[in-house]
Amino acid sequence: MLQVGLAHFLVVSAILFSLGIYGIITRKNAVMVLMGLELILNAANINFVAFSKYGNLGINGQIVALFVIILAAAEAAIALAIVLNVYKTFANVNVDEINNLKD
Amino acid sequence: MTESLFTILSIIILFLPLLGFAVVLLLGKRLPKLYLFEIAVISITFLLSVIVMYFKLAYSIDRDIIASFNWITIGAAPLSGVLNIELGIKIDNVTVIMLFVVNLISMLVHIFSIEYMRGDIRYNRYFAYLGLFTFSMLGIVVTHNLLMMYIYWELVGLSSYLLIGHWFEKKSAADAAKKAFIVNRIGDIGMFIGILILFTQYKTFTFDKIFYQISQGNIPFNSEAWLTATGILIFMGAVGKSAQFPLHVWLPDAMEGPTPVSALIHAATMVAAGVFLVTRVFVMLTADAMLVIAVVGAFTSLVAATIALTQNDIKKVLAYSTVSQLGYMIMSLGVGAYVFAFFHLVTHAFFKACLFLGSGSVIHAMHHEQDIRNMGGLRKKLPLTYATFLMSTIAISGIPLTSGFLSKDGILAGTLAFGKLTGHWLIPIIGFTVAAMTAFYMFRLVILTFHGKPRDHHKYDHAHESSWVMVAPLVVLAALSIFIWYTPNPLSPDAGWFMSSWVKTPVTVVPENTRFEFMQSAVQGGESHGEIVHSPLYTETMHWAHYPAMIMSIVLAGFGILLAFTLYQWKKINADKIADRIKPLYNFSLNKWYLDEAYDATAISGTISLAKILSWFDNKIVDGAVNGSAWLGRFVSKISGLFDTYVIDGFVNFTAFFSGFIGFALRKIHTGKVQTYLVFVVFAVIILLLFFKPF
Amino acid sequence: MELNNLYQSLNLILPEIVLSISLVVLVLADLIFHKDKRLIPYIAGIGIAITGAFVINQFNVSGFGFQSSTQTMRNYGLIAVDSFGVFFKLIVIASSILIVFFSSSSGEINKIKGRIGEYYALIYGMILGMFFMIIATDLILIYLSLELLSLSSYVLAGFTKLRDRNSEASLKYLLYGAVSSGIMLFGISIIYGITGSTNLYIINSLIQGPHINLFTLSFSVILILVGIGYKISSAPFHFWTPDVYEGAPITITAFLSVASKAAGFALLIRFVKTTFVSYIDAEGVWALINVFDWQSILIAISILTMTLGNFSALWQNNLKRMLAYSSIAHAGYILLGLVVFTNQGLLAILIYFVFYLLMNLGAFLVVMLIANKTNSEEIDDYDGLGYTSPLIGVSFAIFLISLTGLPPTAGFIGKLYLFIALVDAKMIVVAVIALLNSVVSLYYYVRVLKHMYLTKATDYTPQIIPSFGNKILLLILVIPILVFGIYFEPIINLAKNSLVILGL
Amino acid sequence: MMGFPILTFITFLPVLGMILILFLKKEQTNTIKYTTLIITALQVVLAIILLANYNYSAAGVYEEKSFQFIEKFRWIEISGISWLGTVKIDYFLGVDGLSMPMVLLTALISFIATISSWNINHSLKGYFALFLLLDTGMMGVFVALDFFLFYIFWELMLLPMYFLIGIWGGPRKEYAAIKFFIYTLFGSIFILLVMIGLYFSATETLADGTKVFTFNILQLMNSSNYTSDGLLSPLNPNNLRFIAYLALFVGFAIKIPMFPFHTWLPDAHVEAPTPISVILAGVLLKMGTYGILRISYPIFPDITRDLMWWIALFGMINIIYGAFVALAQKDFKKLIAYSSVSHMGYVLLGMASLTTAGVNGAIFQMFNHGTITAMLFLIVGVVYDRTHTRGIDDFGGLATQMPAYTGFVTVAFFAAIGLPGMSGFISEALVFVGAFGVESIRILTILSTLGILLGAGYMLWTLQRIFFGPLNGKWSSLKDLEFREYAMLIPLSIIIIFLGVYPSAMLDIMNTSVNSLVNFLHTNFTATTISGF
Repeated sequence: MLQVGLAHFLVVSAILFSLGIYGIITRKNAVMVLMGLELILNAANINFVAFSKYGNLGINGQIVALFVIILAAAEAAIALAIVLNVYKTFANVNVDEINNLKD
Repeated sequence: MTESLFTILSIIILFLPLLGFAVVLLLGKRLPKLYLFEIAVISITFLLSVIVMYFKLAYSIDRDIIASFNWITIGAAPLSGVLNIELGIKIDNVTVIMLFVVNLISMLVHIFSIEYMRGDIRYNRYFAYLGLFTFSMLGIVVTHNLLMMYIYWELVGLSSYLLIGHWFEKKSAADAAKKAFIVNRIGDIGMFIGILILFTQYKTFTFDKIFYQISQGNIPFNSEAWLTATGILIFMGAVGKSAQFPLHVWLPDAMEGPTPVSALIHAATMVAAGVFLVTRVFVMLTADAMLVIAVVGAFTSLVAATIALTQNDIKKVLAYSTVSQLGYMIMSLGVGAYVFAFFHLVTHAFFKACLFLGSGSVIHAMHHEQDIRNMGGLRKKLPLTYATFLMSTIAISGIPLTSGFLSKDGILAGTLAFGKLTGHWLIPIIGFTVAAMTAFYMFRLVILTFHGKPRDHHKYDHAHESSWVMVAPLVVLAALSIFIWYTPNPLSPDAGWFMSSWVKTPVTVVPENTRFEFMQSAVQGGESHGEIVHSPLYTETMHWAHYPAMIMSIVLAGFGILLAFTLYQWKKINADKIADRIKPLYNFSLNKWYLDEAYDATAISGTISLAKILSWFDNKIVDGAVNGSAWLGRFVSKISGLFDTYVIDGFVNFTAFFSGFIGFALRKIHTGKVQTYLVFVVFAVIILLLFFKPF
Repeated sequence: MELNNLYQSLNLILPEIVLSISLVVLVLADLIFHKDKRLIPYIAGIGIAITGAFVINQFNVSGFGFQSSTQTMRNYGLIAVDSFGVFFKLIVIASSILIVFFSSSSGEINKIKGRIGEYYALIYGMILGMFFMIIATDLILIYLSLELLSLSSYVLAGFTKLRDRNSEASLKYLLYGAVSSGIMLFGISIIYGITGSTNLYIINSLIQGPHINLFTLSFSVILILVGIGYKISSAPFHFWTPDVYEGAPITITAFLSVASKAAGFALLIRFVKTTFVSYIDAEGVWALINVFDWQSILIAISILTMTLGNFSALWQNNLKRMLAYSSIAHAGYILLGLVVFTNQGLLAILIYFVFYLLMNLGAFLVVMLIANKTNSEEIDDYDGLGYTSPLIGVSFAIFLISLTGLPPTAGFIGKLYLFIALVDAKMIVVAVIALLNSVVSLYYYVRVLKHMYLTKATDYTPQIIPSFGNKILLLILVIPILVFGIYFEPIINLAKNSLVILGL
Repeated sequence: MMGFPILTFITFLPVLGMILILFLKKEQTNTIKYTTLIITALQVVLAIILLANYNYSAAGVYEEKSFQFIEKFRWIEISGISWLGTVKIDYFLGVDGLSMPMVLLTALISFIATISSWNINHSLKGYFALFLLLDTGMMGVFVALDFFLFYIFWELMLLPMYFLIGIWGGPRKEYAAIKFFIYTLFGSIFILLVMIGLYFSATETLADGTKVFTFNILQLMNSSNYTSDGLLSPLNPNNLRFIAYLALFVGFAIKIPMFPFHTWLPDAHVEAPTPISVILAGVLLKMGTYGILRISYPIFPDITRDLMWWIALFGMINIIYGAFVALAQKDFKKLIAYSSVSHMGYVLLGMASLTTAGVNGAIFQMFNHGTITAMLFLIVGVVYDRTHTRGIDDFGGLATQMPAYTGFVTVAFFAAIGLPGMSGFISEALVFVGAFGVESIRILTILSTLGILLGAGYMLWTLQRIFFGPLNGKWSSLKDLEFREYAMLIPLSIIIIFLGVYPSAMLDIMNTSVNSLVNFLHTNFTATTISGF
């Protein structure tokens, strides 16, 4: 029987982080990029909770995770508002097509 | 006459012409008659110099008058000590004689010019420049130190520049002026370095102090070779001013100036300055240096004489004759015949001035015709000019009863003795050859100009004798070509006052082992005014040389004259045919040994090319590194032979270009796509991790 | 005990509390005066001014706040109030007040008068974020304050919605910022795992122990550096800067370039100083704990930042974009003060920030005034402006010369102190590189002068006559630059008294 | 007299004028011009007062008490930072024999340049305001004795110069101006670095006995003031004095300008308006050599002694290279610009000798080059104003048309050639005398004499091409000099000739100081003086 330990959580978190980065870099749609961002934040959350649990560090880590979740929500709200604004302006939300500002 | 009076008078003599210059230059435009002021000034100067000479020679013949003051004082530093730069004057016999000669000729030239230059657009300015020139020349004569000598040396250069270029509208005149100045500067650099050596060693420019130190065995950098070098370097100044080979090329060109100017500066004064300089430093010349000087002088006299043989411009013949005679003087100094050199300087000044002024008279009469092939028969039209001209020609050819005979004979005897004593026989051989050639080309000139039939009738018909203002100077100068002024014995100058009491060979101060053996001497009299006591050997040899030299010079001169008459007067032999027969030699002579062409092809064009190359280098390379791309383009075009444009600015510009290029390249990574930026972030993290691993 | 602690801690965050109250007042006022919003800027300004008064009042206060009683180890807190923090807060306050003034005369902002209340509320949000960033000593508080600052600025970057580029700037800022802070959070989570704490002081004492996995630590520190680097826009995390600066309203650009950057630097300095320095010797040299090669990494980043900034600025034709690159380059210079790890370097940073505030805001003010009239920030539109608008031209010239760092302007003194710090630390090569960089920077600054003065004015050259208030504003910025360029004693004395970073 | 802060006045008078001008209206062109003229004239008067009260036997150089007209008070003082000690910057002005000639020169040239500025025809207000600011910068450099103050003044003149060339210059003015600006800034960053390095290497003992780091140039010259571990302290075995010297030298060399850093000069000269060329050649170039004499030499005598051959080498290259390049120029102004390169080479050569004669000659040459080249540029300006061309080959025969002008040209040209009777000769001769006396650089000196020849070559060639020969028909209606031009050229000619005849008038001013400097260079910072610490 596989014993689930700290290492497993960390692996999952690392995979999530990498997927997040991958998503951010490859997705064209701004919303999908934001999804990638959520993956990164959640990877961090998993770390916090896992360390907190397995490192006998009290509940600090878990509280941090809560903070992050709330913050992610706030960020998502603002982000979607901005994306909406962009959609109004450019009629699309493809991040690689919004490149008027450059050298 | 007290010393201070001498001093004051000399200073007045020196500065009067400068006053004339300043006044005439500044006010000349307003007052057209102002040139008379200059003439008055120069006449007074002349009178004063006669007084000074008289009192000096009559009453204090053995005593030199020296007056000096500190001009610049700097120093008290470890390496240099206190440096006092003195200015001062030294009045000795040589000086007073020179004062007389310079002022006399200057005055005569002034007078001559009144008529000759009449109608010139810059009439007053011409006289102003003459004043400046006289001032400069007098400065050289009276100075007691090398620095002041150099200062006036350069001022002579300046005034000759102004005088030669008087008719600057003519390109040839402007060219000649520039050439004179620059060629002189080449010699001056040598002289300047020589002065630097002396100053570095002795911390003074004053002749007597330097000579005293040398006589005490203190020689530059403790090396006899340096002493020799110093002598030769200072002599280089004379090479330039006295138009010695290879720097003689300026003098013939300088004939572009007004003819009286030629008489003044190219016969009597400026060119004599070089000889005068060598007489001043004579005592510090080593045997090697003297040999060099003798050889240069001899060679110059030969070169110039050969060129003079074929020239057709009346002034060019005289110019080369001057060069040749200067070579004589230099040679004479080189062989140790100091007194004869100076003697020749004086006699030559008079008869050559007479010749130049005479030629001026001819040119004036012929309405600025200078080619002797277009003259002829002028004897009848210009009797006085002819007479004086002939007198001077006889003198320069070295016919007895003339001053020229006395001085020239002495020089030849000196060379002969030198040849016997040292084995350098070539020098006397050249000396005698040149004597013959001189007689030949001078009579060729006289015959072609004054004898025979007129070849240009139109001009001949309009020719007439010049007014007395022009003729009087000729007469005075011609008269001075007669022996009687110098010695009662027409065959030997030794008995004359000039040789026996006025001018004496000074004691050499160089270390014993660097002198010629025959110059071994003991000091008699004062330090600076001792009298050389030649070794018995030298005295004997001089004695031995006297009559052979005299006879030979008379014979050779006679031969030259005869040849001239045969060829040009009686036309027994067709001169043109001979010329054709020896065409290459003839052309070589006619074209002045192709020296000008050689200089043009080497030194001048070399300098200009180097200048152009460096300029290109400056633009393209030094500055070009900033304008790099452009530089590359031009570099390629340069290779393909289109390098008419520009290199140093290149480096600077290349840098600028390079900076700009970086900026430009950086724009490429700034795509405006936010994902690209984030990729960079990820890469940055990875790179940082790789490079900044923990310790 | 707990309550007492809390009370004391609240005392320490009085400015922040005042600011929050002002925020509430502002929002209420916005709701009350929803017809006529003329009063809003005044309220905003007064709020900031009062906060400023409280900040000044804090000058001699120092202490830790919000200690946790459960901690077994030495008892530091979430925040540390010290003179260093106060100094940076003053920088923020000063720039905020100026931004309020800027905003009231900015053409862009005046077009969105209806939403002016939100605008100032968001600025308050930024200020609050910055304040906490400056005093935070706990990674979580750092993250939270960073997010607070960021979220407000994302919105502000695209707030005016007048042009396409506003939205674009907003979006780019959002994505870049969010990702950076996400990465930073991941780094924080790892550090938490290694040390078991998020408190900087505790981390500091832990990493001096032997059982630290250095690779993991470096990894996490680099991830955190991404977040901070983004905030101070140092290379290679600067890419957002030019785009956002160009796209955002000028007032916000100016605010970001000074206040936000100052807060970022305060954060970076405090983070490095409290976490990685074991002690400070009598000479003022900081002894780094041997776990992470901060010096090399910062030198590399600093040189890279200034070089990239300067060279990229060379060919920019948009003034805001050029100033963006210029501010990147200045971040590079300021980092130099940190890399020497001495109090002397810290002093240089503080001094530099004062002068940077004056000259950079000044430059943006001029750009704004010109843009108000011409609606353009293109360099070609500046041709001949020096002749038609002398005051603007001369002031701009002085700002730019000061940015270059030529005497007798304050910018020179700022640079001088940086180089003094470098030479004192015997980092000559770095100093030479920095100086060469400032030669490069001369080119693009002078390029503006070239357009303003070396091109003749034509009939189409606009004439810009600033309003009386703007003239005063310009003079407020110009005169200190010249005065401090010659007599800089007061600033040095101020900075000298602000060197205390609590800890150890 | 001593109570009156005359140096402050002479330095900041132009700033006062600038402020006055800024309050004038743009249209009051004559008032602006006359204000400037009066200000610069007052400066000349002050300079003459200075000269009248000047003590010829006070040395200065490294000894504070023998400096004259000292004004010294604390400018910046920050105390109590433990790891820094006291930060102390003095406002410290004073003159000695090294700076006095330069002060005179600056006052004179500024005055002449003001007259020459009379026909500037647009944006007068800006022009004269910047002009006066530039004046202050130049004057300040020559009177400052605190390195920091020196540097401030040094940089102060960059910006006005940029604008003066860039706005009122010729066709390629923008290129020339930015090139000048960047080039000189590039040089001055090295000066800045060395300044900071020195600051940390030497201390000054205050009246109360405490030791503080110092920017005081005189204190930096005292080898016993150096700390044992200072970066640039001779006591530190790993010191960087050599590199610092090179850096400082490059900084100053760019201003001189020394090959290969000279290429900004032809561009700047050619594009600048005449008065600015005059200032540039007359005063600015001297700041480089003055800086070397005032700062590099006495603070680093050890390195100076080691490097004298190299300095002489570059002097020689400057002389010969500049002359050759001048020879190839077709633009009158560019030719004069390169002749400046050549003439500044003499200054370098003289300085390199480290002898009294050489250094006296160098400073005297600085002064003379200032007057002579100013005159040359004025001359170019005269003909350019009339014809709007500077191509040497475009002219010909102007002597007939403009005799008075040609007279002044002849004076200036021959002065530049180094004709005796004019000031240039004395200084060049002293330089050669000094340099030749030093065995190690004798060969270089001999090579340098080639410059005398080449100088005559390009000058006379130019004289001939422009003024002699037949008159080019195009120019048959040119007017000769007018009153204003006489007013500029006559004083300069008089000074040139006066100093050529009576050089002691100037040499006596500098002699005592130069002696002191040369002594100092040979005896200080040697192994013995340092180990005595």
